[in-house]
Amino acid sequence: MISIQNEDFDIAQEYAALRLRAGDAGAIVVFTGLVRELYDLAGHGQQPDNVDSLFLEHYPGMTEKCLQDINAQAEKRWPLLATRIIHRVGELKSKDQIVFVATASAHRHAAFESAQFIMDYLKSNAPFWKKQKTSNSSAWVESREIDQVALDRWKDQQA
Amino acid sequence: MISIQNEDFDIAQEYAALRLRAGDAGAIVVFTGLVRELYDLAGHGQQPDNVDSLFLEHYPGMTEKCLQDINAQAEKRWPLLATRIIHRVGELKSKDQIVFVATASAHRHAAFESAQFIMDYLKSNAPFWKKQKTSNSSAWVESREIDQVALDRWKDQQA
Amino acid sequence: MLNIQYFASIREALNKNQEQLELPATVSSVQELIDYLLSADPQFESVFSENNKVLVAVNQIVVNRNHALSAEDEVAFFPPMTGG
Amino acid sequence: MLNIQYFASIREALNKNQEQLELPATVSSVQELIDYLLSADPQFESVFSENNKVLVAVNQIVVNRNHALSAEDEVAFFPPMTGG
Repeated sequence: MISIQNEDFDIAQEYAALRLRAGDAGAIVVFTGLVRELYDLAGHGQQPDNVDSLFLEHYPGMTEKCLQDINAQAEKRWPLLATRIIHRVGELKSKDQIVFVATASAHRHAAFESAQFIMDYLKSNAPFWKKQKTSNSSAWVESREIDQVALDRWKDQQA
Repeated sequence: MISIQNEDFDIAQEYAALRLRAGDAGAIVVFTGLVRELYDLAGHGQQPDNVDSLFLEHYPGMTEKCLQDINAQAEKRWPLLATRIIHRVGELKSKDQIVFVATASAHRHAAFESAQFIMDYLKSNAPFWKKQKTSNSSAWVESREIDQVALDRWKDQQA
Repeated sequence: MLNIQYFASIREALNKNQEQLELPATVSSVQELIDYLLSADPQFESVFSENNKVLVAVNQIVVNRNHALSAEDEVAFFPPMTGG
Repeated sequence: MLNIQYFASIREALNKNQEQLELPATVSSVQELIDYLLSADPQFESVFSENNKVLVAVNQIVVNRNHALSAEDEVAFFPPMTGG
């Protein structure tokens, strides 16, 4: 189940719904991504002023398609009982929740690996772009090479 | 922060507390382990009757020491902003929550890896023992070789 | 008509988020569309400069620049993704 | 006095969860304690049989059977852990 939304999400509600859908799950992994206070511009070590807000742009239509595809790939690689992906768009503040990924499986290995796989793919392959605004500047966040490395390791590897 | 307890835990409350303690976290990973309905005795593929209850015995004193040690190892390997481990003991029912592990870090890799590391160590190194009772039998759960394999991979690997 | 969409820094540089374009006779691939846009309007030069990584999606799937174009395609230009 | 603790299937097989024992003169290691227990009480035979994996902790740290014992140690015998 996939949502792209402006509103915040409630982890308790999402976890309860997933647990219900997951039937005989033995392991649930929940990942949340948060807006960091000092955002490292382009990952090059500069520390800008406090981020006042983060604007998340996306490509409606392609985003949903892309997340469905990533989710389908995860379900093909691991025996998952339920999954949930939520990505927020629009204006976010420091410390806000941005993204929620949860996976349920009989065993913990599949739940951990699939949640990490979904996040790695989402980060580099789903059409979202972050722009951060500080008190005296605004800039698009640059992609980080480390995210491409994270992605590449799944290509050499069977689940 | 570590707890061994009979009572259930509330994931919303634990997540909120962790998020508060974690300061400038960009990534939080939450793992929960649940009692499976059909418990695979010793992992050998037999499917016993529905598990009516699971009894979790532990070694008071050593358990706490052991989880503190595992947690300290994780904090040494990864730059973590906050962690939380809860393990229940005593009588549990089918679908109950058994274990909660959460880690917060600036980046997702450290949060994912450390949560998985803590679970792998906890599973084979912390003095807990599960006994399951079905409608017509009761048996101690046997350890699984796959859990030892999961543990060994951390020994060859730097974080 | 081609439906061309621009996102994020590229949308800002061009000051538009989309445009409609009759597929030019000289254009049969993504690279040829880029060449056409560059010749038609100099504001594309900064977008497609060598040190600016631009991704292309055709009908909402990321493709390389050899990808063939058809008259009714939806083409999107955007910088590397930074979600999550 | 040694404080000896038994857990899980071993506790059940012996029908006791702990006992106090004056460190015998012949015992200076975990293995010698096991040998002593086996000679003192045949009910230990099923516990320490070859196809039964038994772990040992001394003062709440898992050790191997060469580990030296002191008079006031807390020694625990238990099967492989199955938590989580």
